[in-house]
Amino acid sequence: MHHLLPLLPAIPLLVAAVLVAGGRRLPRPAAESLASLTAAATAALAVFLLLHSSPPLVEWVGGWFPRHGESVGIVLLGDGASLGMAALVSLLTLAALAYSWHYFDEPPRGHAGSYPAMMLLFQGGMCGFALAGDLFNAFVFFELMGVVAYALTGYRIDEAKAVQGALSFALVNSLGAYFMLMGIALLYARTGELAMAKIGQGLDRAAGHHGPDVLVLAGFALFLTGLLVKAAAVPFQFWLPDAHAVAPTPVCMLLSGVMVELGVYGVWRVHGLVFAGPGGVPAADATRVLVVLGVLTAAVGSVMCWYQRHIKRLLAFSTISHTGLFLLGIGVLRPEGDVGTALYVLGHAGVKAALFACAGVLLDRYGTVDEFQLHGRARRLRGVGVLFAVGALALAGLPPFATGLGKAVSEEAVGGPLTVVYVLASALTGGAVLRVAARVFLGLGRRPAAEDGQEREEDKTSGGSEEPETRQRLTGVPATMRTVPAVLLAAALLAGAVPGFAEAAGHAVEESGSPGVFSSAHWTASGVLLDLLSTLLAAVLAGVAVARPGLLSAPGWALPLRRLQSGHVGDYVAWLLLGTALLGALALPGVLG
Amino acid sequence: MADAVIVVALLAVAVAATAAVVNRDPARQALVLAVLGTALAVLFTVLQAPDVGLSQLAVGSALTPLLIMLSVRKVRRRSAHGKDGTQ
Amino acid sequence: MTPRVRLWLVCLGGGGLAALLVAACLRLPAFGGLWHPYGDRAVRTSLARHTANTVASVNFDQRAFDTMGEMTILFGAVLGCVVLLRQARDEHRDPPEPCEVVPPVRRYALIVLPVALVTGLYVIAHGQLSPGGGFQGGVVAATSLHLMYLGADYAALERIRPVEAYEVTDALSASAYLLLGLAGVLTGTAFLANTLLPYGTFNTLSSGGTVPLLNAAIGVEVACAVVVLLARFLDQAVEIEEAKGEMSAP
Amino acid sequence: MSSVLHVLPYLVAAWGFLAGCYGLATSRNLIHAVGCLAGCQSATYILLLAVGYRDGGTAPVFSDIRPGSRPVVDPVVQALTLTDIVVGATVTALLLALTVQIAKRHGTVDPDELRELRG
Repeated sequence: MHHLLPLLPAIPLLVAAVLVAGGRRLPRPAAESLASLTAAATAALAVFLLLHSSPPLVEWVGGWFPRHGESVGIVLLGDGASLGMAALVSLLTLAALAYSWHYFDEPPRGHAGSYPAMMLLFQGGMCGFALAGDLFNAFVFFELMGVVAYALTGYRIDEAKAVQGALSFALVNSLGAYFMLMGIALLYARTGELAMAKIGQGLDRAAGHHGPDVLVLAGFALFLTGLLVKAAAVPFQFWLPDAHAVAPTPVCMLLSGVMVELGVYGVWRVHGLVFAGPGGVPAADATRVLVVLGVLTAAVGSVMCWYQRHIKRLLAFSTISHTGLFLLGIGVLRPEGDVGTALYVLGHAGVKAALFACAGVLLDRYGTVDEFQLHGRARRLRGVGVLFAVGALALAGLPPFATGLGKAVSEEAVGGPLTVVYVLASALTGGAVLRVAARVFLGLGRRPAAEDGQEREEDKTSGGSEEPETRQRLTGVPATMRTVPAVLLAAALLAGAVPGFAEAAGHAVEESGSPGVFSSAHWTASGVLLDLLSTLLAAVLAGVAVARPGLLSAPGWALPLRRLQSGHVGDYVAWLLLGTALLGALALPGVLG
Repeated sequence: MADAVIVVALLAVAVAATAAVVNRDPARQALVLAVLGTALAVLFTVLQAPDVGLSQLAVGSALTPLLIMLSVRKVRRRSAHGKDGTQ
Repeated sequence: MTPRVRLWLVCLGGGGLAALLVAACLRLPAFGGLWHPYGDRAVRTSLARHTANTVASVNFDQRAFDTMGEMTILFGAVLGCVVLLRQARDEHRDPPEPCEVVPPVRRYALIVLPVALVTGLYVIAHGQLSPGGGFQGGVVAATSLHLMYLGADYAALERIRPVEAYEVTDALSASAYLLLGLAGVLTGTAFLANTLLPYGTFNTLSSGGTVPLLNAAIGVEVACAVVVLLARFLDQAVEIEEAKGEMSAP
Repeated sequence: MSSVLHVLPYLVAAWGFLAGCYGLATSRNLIHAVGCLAGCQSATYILLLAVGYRDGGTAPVFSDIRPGSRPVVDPVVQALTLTDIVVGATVTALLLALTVQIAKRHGTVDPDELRELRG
């Protein structure tokens, strides 16, 4: 059984190579069907392995099983969490491929297979990263998913914004990956091992009774920098809105739905296996790092989300905000937090991908994703409007969506004042999306003036003058583009509503995560109430914004925050350096003490 | 003796790396990067890593500078035509 | 952000990072230390598998999965470059005129070309026994092929380089590597397991089981990938023109 | 001398890394920024190989030495560095491809003049 683990990355990669080799001859529908079939087959394999992952599967690639506890090979971990992520990746890739069935103008001449091949490479990279139990192997797959994602983001080379966003994305993420590699080199020097679990043991042995030293701290800060860049935590988050706003919509579904979350997953995995022991970073310090960054990320993301008018950019900021909540959830280092975050990630993937899919329909129909320009124009798209509004409510945590369940379980895990962060962040982001739905699909409120008081035009990115991504204005919205978001939302709903699913997911994650006993994940009265509260708050915010736009327009203090998002790659690198220093400073007390 | 060679190679790499950053003109930077690649190849050989030295020589001192040169040429050529800068 | 503020930010963040890095460097085991547990294991394993070049053994046997990822990165990046550097809607091709190359470029090319070509042939011929292998040989061979353009003429280069064929070969050799890996699973051992072939006599060309095969697949993949990569950049630098009509000879 | 040598390679790697980051943050030309990133990455090679060096060791290739006759340096870091070099070259190529497109669409490669994506 465990021998099948390497196939999860290998199959998509193989079919991608075949597609490129034969892409010249294959007609486009054949290439896309083959790609969809592959994604579906990988998803089936991942789910099959997931059902057999108790006890967790372990595979040493090439048959290098350890002798006397030592191996020279690469280990893959097939536990509930990693296989769950691989299954999520594959299913979302399938959804994105189905959605892009009628998408895109002519493929590059003679390269009909190149777009589906790149999607499969992306899928393979993400699956490989999810399974990696070896630090360097994780770096390799981290780079693979990065490289393909940069190219996919810049896919529409005719668009000025697309290539710029892709370059910011590529530069910042590549630099983050090199930070990660420096961290790997430091940890290898200390422990002489590369498998995560072995490094953890090595650190514990080396530390003895003295506890961790500054080398461990540096390794921690450097490695986490790479992962947090991918996860778009503040202050590493600047690349994300630039990239997500310009990437082709099906790609956005993958970027926002699962790639960013893989960064969070990586933090969880590496902390659990490498830094959780007595020779690693003390729990109090790890919690401080993750909670501080999580709160900052949630706050910055949701405030910025509220003040966007470019719909895809708005959704991108809401992803940042939710990443903050995920970091918070794993940051408390308790099994409830892990389980809650896992459910939240699942639900968020479905909901966010569905929202991006709806935004893609708008872009296709009207050639713009600007909230102001679209005001009231999409009244005819009733079905899409309903999906968009439902997605907004789910984002705010409406029960029984999986987002609501994940939020409720996480809230219970973090407890105390941090609960407020969950409620406010999901209310603000959900409210912002709901506001867009009310204005665009219902035409509620007065049409917002193009100029908005003290804001200067150059301080914001409008969504106008976007080129539609589809071949020609399609005469009707194709069935695939409507079905995919509906299916995704239904999946997010079922994941939260079907009795037993949450328990099973919780059990799968628990087995691979923070030690501790945890009863099970289920709806509680307080959780439902808090979810309803945030949904209500979102509705109120959206209502006020539509009825009395003046009340909630950008206050003076939000403007500097928005100016930080300058689109200048040098600024982003400067923030990245500062972020690494911040990581080191936040974890420093554990080393000194 | 081996130590002295290592120190010299290390210092050469440090100087070349600094020069690559300080040279703000990309065409010249490409040449400096080629020098850096060669210095690294020497260092790696001294560090008993001939495999790595060889690929560093191929990639660092030939392929990467070549790609940069080609990009510089493309960018320069289009700005030489002026005008059509903005869409 | 003004450049001044950015510089302050860089100083602050870079200072913190520098402190972190230097403090960590001082705690690292002294340079040249004797303790390399993984390395020693890798050497023993390599000898047990009759592979003379331990680095090749690590790359194509013990950690062949990393190499699979690395190869795919190269493959994906080449695919990405092909897509990104395609001819856009508002561009057209202009047959290049023989034009002057900047003197330092030409000098650079003329110096590097023979050196690179000889090195490439040497490396390819020696395979996995001595330093070098498919990867190094592939890059060197492909690069030196392209230096021909700088030394001679673009048309001469295009004749020896049908890009489509290289693209297909690139993809096929990538699939070959993956299929060799899958063969392990199909024969009942593990993915990329080196158990398909006998390990042969130490220090001969056929030693090391599947190592020479994987090495060859990588060699072909890398050579084709680099050729395609350079071809796309040359295309941009030499042939593709934008905005019709306003071109005149430079 | 020798005590300096015990950390010098690591410090050179750290210096190269920081210099690259500085260049990347303050660059006025995207092609130059990509070059700085390549410089940054060279630092990771130096660190990896320095970590694997062994005093008096020779290259881990046994075609011309008898196995066990001399100590060898760590082959694993060399394999990692090889992988890393490929990754670096391909990332550089991809970044340059994007830069070429930016030059076409924006008419400039100065990040100070790219002012489209804000707020």
